Amino acid sequence: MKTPGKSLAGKITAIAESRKFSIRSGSLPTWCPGCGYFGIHQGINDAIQQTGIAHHRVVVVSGVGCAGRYPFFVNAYGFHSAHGRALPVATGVKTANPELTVFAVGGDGDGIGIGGGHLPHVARKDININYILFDNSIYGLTKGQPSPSSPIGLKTKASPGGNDAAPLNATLMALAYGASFVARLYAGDPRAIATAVLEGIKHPGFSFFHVYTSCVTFDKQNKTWDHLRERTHSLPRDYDASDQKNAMNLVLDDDYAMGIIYKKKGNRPEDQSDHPF
Amino acid sequence: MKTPGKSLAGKITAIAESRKFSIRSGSLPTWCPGCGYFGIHQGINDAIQQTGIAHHRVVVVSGVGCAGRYPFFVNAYGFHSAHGRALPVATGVKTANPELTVFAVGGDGDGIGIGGGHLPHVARKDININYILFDNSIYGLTKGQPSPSSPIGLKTKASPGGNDAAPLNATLMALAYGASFVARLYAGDPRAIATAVLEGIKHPGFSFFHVYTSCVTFDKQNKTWDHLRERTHSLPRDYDASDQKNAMNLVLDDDYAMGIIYKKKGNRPEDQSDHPF
Amino acid sequence: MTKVDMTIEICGMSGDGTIAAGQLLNTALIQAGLYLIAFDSYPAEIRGFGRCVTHSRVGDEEMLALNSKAHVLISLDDEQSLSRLPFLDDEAVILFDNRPLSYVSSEKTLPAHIEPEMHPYGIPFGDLASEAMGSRRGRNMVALGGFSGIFGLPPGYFHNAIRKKFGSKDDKTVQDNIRCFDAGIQYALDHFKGLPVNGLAAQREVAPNDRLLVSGNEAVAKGALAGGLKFYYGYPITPATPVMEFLSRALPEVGGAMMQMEDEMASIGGVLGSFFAGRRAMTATSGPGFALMTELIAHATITETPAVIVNAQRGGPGTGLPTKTEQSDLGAAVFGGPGDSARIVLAPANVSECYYFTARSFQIAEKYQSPVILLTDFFLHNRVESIPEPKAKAAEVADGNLYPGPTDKDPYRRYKITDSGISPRAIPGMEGYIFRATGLEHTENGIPDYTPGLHMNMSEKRHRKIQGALQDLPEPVRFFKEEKLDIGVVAWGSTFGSALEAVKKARKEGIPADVLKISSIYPYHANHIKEFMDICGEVLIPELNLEGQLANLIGHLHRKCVWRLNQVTGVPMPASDILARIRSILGS
Amino acid sequence: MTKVDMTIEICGMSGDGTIAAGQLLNTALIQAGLYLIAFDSYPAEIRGFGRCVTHSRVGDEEMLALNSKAHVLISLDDEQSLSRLPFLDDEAVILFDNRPLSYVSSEKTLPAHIEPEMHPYGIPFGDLASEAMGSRRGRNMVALGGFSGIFGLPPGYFHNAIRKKFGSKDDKTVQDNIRCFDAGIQYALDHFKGLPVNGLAAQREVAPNDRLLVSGNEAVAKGALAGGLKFYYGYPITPATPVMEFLSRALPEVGGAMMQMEDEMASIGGVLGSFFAGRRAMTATSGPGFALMTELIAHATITETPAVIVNAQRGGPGTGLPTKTEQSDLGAAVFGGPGDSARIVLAPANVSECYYFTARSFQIAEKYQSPVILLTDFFLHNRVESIPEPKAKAAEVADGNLYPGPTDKDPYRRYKITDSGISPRAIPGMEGYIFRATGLEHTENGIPDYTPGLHMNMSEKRHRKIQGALQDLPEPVRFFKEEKLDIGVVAWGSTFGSALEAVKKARKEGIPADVLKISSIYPYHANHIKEFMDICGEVLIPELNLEGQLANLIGHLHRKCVWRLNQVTGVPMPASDILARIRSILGS
Ligand SMILES: Cc1ncc(C[n+]2csc(CCOP(=O)(O)OP(=O)(O)O)c2C)c(N)n1
Ligand SMILES: Cc1ncc(C[n+]2csc(CCOP(=O)(O)OP(=O)(O)O)c2C)c(N)n1
Ligand code: SF4
Ligand code: SF4
Ligand SMILES: [Mg+2]
Ligand SMILES: [Mg+2]
Repeated sequence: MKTPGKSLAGKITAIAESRKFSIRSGSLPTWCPGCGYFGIHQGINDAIQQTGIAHHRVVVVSGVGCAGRYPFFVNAYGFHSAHGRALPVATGVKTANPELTVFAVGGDGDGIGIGGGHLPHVARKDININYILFDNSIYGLTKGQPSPSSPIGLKTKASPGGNDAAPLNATLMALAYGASFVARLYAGDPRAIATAVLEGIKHPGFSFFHVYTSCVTFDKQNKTWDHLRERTHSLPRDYDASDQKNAMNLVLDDDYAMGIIYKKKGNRPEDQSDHPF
Repeated sequence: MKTPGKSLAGKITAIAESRKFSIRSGSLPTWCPGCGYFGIHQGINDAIQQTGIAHHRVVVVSGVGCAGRYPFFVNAYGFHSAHGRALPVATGVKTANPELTVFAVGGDGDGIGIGGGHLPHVARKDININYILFDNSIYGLTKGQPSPSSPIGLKTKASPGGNDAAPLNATLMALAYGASFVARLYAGDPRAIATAVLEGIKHPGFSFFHVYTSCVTFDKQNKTWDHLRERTHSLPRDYDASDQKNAMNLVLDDDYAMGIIYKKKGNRPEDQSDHPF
Repeated sequence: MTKVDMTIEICGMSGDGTIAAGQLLNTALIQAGLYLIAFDSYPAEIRGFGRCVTHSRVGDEEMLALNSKAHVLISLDDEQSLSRLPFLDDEAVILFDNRPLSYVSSEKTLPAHIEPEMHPYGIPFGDLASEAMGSRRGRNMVALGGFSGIFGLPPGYFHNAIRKKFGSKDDKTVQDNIRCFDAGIQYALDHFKGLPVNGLAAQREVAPNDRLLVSGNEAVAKGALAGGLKFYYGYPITPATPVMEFLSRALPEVGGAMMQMEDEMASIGGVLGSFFAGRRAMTATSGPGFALMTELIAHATITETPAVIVNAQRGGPGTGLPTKTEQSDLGAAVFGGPGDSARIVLAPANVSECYYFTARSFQIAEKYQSPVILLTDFFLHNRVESIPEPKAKAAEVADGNLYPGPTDKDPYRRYKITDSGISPRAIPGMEGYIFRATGLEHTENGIPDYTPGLHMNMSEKRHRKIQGALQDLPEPVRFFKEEKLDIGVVAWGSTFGSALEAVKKARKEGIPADVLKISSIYPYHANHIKEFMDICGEVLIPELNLEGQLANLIGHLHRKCVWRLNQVTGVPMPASDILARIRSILGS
Repeated sequence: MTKVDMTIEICGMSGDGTIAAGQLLNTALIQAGLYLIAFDSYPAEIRGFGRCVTHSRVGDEEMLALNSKAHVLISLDDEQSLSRLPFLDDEAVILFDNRPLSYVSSEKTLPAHIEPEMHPYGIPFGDLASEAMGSRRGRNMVALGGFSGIFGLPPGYFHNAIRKKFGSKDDKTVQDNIRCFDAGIQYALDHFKGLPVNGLAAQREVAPNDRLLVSGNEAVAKGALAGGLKFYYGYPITPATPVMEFLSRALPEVGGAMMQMEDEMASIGGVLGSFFAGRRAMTATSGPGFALMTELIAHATITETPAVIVNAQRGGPGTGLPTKTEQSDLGAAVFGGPGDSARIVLAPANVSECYYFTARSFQIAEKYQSPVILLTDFFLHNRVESIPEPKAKAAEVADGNLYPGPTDKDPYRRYKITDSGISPRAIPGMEGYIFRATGLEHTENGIPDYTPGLHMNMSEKRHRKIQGALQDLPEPVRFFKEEKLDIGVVAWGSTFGSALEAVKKARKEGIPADVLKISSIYPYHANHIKEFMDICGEVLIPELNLEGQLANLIGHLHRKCVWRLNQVTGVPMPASDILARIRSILGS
């Protein structure tokens, strides 16, 4: 069976070879074939391409994990920080030079496990960075332990009797922290990722992207391509993304509605002006 | 003017002197006269008294801050840990010996600032500890800097132009983390604190108590006794505390409704049995 | 009978079954009564495309270190194996597939590069496997068969090994593998002359074998269990993760639990909470995680809370080289904590010590009410040794507490200043001994107090206590008897084996040399070490770190400058490099 | 004219205006052309019930340390002041309230305890204040007036000081305070004979005074601003908080910002991000916060990202003694990081150095692409000294970067291995130099790579770079000229002043002694230090930590054991203790 990840990987290699995307760095991704990260990669790259920002004005800060390797694969300045520390470093980069377009990226372990103490504060300070959480609900790089978003019952080498802690919902958390822009996305839909990221880059405050993705190597039970493909769907047509309460209720009711879940109206108008992305 | 804190302090001293409360330790609280912590102190002590648990089976783990000093003032085993680390230490105590009744206490800086990375995980693992957050929206012990729950505009020596980050809402956060018992309380109402803590002690999972309190020394603007007294009020009569969504909506609408906001029904029935508190 | 000391490498691409073949080989070899040390290397990337090499050194006495030259290379992938050629003995035996798939270009095959003095044995691994089990996947087994035939190892050893490994799967797997193996052995016997080749001397009387194959990971985990571990709090990190994974299965069986935490601060927090509540607990990590524990470890020194922390060192600094070995966290372990925060630091030097030191550390942590840090490393954790089944004695792991007695009750002083520095420790649940542990300086009763004299007295008490622990910590060990040495090598951790091997060789060359193995890094046996150094003309301290962290710590004990040999290559230190350094220091 | 060296203490309960009176006294004294060092102590608890003592030492040459005996005690609260009696000079002058409120029992008044050789001056502080301003609150001013009258200091100095301090409040406050002060002076002149008392010799010609009163906190903050600081990321912690608070006001004025973070990991993360993006940034903390920065500081050594980190040491370990001084984080600063993570560590020894070292550290951090740790301490931060207005020169704080040139572009190698170890640093926004900083070992291009030789080369490059920084770091300084010394005292940080003072006294006693001040803790000037030690019969290293952390680091440079003097009392080391130790070592 061809997983979306496999076909994406193929597509990306083709694109790279055609050299259309100067946004790709010289290093080929070291991710496993079929990994959902290829789709996220393409989505982000597309968005950056579309903004037309010069690549040397883009900085990608990452934590540690398979997701943390992303900066090596994109043609931008990168800071591969320590496990869980992408957000504070990105905060430093952005405050020091607001002219730069700053991304933070990392896995679920990185972002809501070890680094989970930082997200509330970037959100409440509304720092203008774009944080993309690659959520495969597993610790990929360390070979498959449960992560804070793993479901109850997940069996791994570190949870032989099944994971016994309830999963955290990063989208709900970001909303509870008061993040001013929250999107939930699916790695199998790079186009939607690109659209949302483009919107987020333009958003003059903190933008949070919770991307559901698949670790094909260590997760055969939960966030498999099959499950994700089956379950994810778009937000309701008439969905109003400007209301925080509405957004939280949606998220409590539906784990798989994808799209821009919340966008605060008119926040920080002083930033709306001619500020670079 | 006699603040509730001042009169509470007086009451407590009187009680201590009458030696009715063996739950008080030999050390008199080092808190400032009028500090809201006296009320919380009385509330917790009352609750422990009422359970009738032997004091040597109670462990109070704290972080660092004025609130962190609480273990010295209560007649129970105590662990005054490092700033922000009360919850992991309490987790170790409780898993190692489930026979013990375990409290974790700390301030807002301690609990949702530096230690904010731990709360989600104690909540999702539903560790049977009682965590009391003394939220005065200020860093008391370090003499008055803004905390993560300080309002925008708060002027302090560290925010001379006014605090510019939005406050976090610890009650909302605990709910978003899936905590199975969440109460919001007011330091000026020790009786309500005692009632809720008693309930929480009996609750066979994680119990979170968000206590609004006043730092009379460093906060003259925000959580003053006057403000708190004016604004706090009970939950609506017909309030249903068993519904998470309902609870979040209430919290989004009303910052000052006090009481048991959420109590998950029937969680971990195996613990309901003859487990000690 | 010639002495056996043979190093066998199997090299292939991921997917070739290289690691599995190595495991079977090791299991078979110890059945032949041989001692063994083995260490695999494989790609660092998850997707795992890359070279896998197993390295097994066997002999008829305890094997101390890996060998920098292999005597036998079994190639499962010629392109990958080419890179191993520089690391082969001049007369190495090479097993390779002489009918590889057609797409391998001829200049990339191994035979095109083999030196004339070497002994190539071509066997059609793939074709024989296809015949035997209908798939080329059994190539690794055919290769093992070839090896067995060439060196005259009884096939039964391998058959047993295969059954042991695959026994849990269906019988067909076992039979397929045995058939492939047998095809390999048959081919060798049919096609090659002068078998068995010398070197393994495997025909000799097999000694009753009471030894097991144990990895450092297993030894740490089992040692902890033997030491009464009940709770493990951890966070995944290479190379410590397998300890946590092992214990997640084993602890529930003893009524304990493994709890995965949100980060390493939480891990050490859980350990402190558990010990505070009177239950033995542990965590294992490596450099980055250890760094995050800095605050709470220092905090534990002032609250006098026991803790056991394994720091499985890997290449540093920062995220460093997660899959490479190094000994560069000694400074952080000993001096890392702010304040006068002395703690106990031990360094096992081999798999047995991984077991025994871990087991013992719980008692020591309790008795001295101190964090105990076990400085292991990637090489120790991932290597396999043939060792007698380790079993800690009850006395070695007995309750290490000095509990308060009834006379202590009124008033009970948790932090009583004693001559030994050890105060009577109570735990929650004990009636009449309520106290508070605090990271603030405190009175004997545990109440915060900053009086000048008090802090001085308490600091000295804690210092006395840690220094006093020396009496219970493993002493330095030397190996020979001379009263004067031209050179003494002082070594610690996984580099010790190489040092001892180098010294043995130097002695054969007539150089009066000895090794001093340091197991207690802090506190350390200054007198012992000095006595040893005093009889040495020169002192050499080889370490897998750049600046010489042990040398910095104890070098001052020598009357002149100590020599250092520092490598940070990510690989274990070759005994040959130490030998070369010994020779050059002595100008011979 | 006699030399001036007088120590004045004011002692009271919180609420008595003790600290304010001390500040006015200091401001007045430096107008008299005197040099000054001052340090207050007050209760650790927030609610602040307790004893406040100000300590001001003045003289006509640079004052190096506090004095363990005071010559003048101004008592605002007799009960509190009783505890100061043991610390008074035998012939001390004591000012006290001779008409205290009736509820003070007579055996608790000061006069009941004054030794016969002392000189008591009773003044009705409270009553005079009531008369002058209608409230006893002005008692502290009356006391200052008394002091001024007794020692013949011109009242104008105090009037100026009062105006300076209260000028921003309404004029009434100023007038009230001046009236109280004047009442005190008048009372003294009316009631006491033989004024002015000798000791302050304040009648002498006043030198044009270019000196300011500056605290260590201010000096660090202003030094940072002079060094081009733009962003401060911090988390409150004693004693570093005032730096953050000062900068929260000052940075917006230079287009920068102070950002309070959620913890110290975030603080150092912000600093690294900012420097990575090309802007100067800093954080300040003490032991517990520094411990939390361990991982990212080590990470910065391998990504070669500049950073400036102030570790304002306080009593440790753990939460320790937050309001007491200590020098026990040297080990953590130098060795704290896992892996070979050498970084630059500097220790200012007085308020001026707090300014200049901080200012300079930004350039050094950039040039050597390394974290620079400034080891200050509670005493340094909170003391006040009279110093010439500090002004860093442009050259001292100029851009320290080696930027890549156009020829570096293709391919640009961020981590190029050079002789100096310094590679050309690009920053985001520069076109054509895209690279990634990573905590993994990496190639010259910044791509992760674990090849053995590469890690060795990169480790050596980083090592060379840090060692090479010595050329730009402050050298050890000695003070006298002898070519042979009976004893050399090697000192660092805030203990240096006491050491120099002790040595000066020893020399007066005829002991050939000198001090070596060590400012660069790591890397350190081994040759300089050794040269100095070589001419010393004995070497003494006094430190405010238990084990002798500097002695552990550099003690091996001496041909024999160095002597240590270790105190962890939370208070600055008295020069008299060092002097006593010098005498005892030399057996005199
Ligand atoms: C302080 C620290 N602890 C642990 C590790 C080991 N580690 C590396 S990545 C990782 C987790 C990876 O999971 P996730 O963040 O979900 O990323 P993924 O690999 O799934 O993309 C861990 C535990 C580390 N590098 N540093
Ligand atoms: C790692 C670390 N950082 C900083 C501090 C200093 N510190 C002590 S208490 C405190 C904050 C106190 O505020 P909060 O937690 O709200 O408690 P409160 O004093 O208001 O009760 C801080 C920053 C510390 N002790 N340890
Ligand atoms: S291990 Fe999982 S997350 Fe990591 S690269 Fe492979 S598939 Fe992706
Ligand atoms: S400083 Fe504030 S929080 Fe602390 S004891 Fe005083 S009033 Fe209470
Ligand atoms: Mg993940
Ligand atoms: Mg607070």
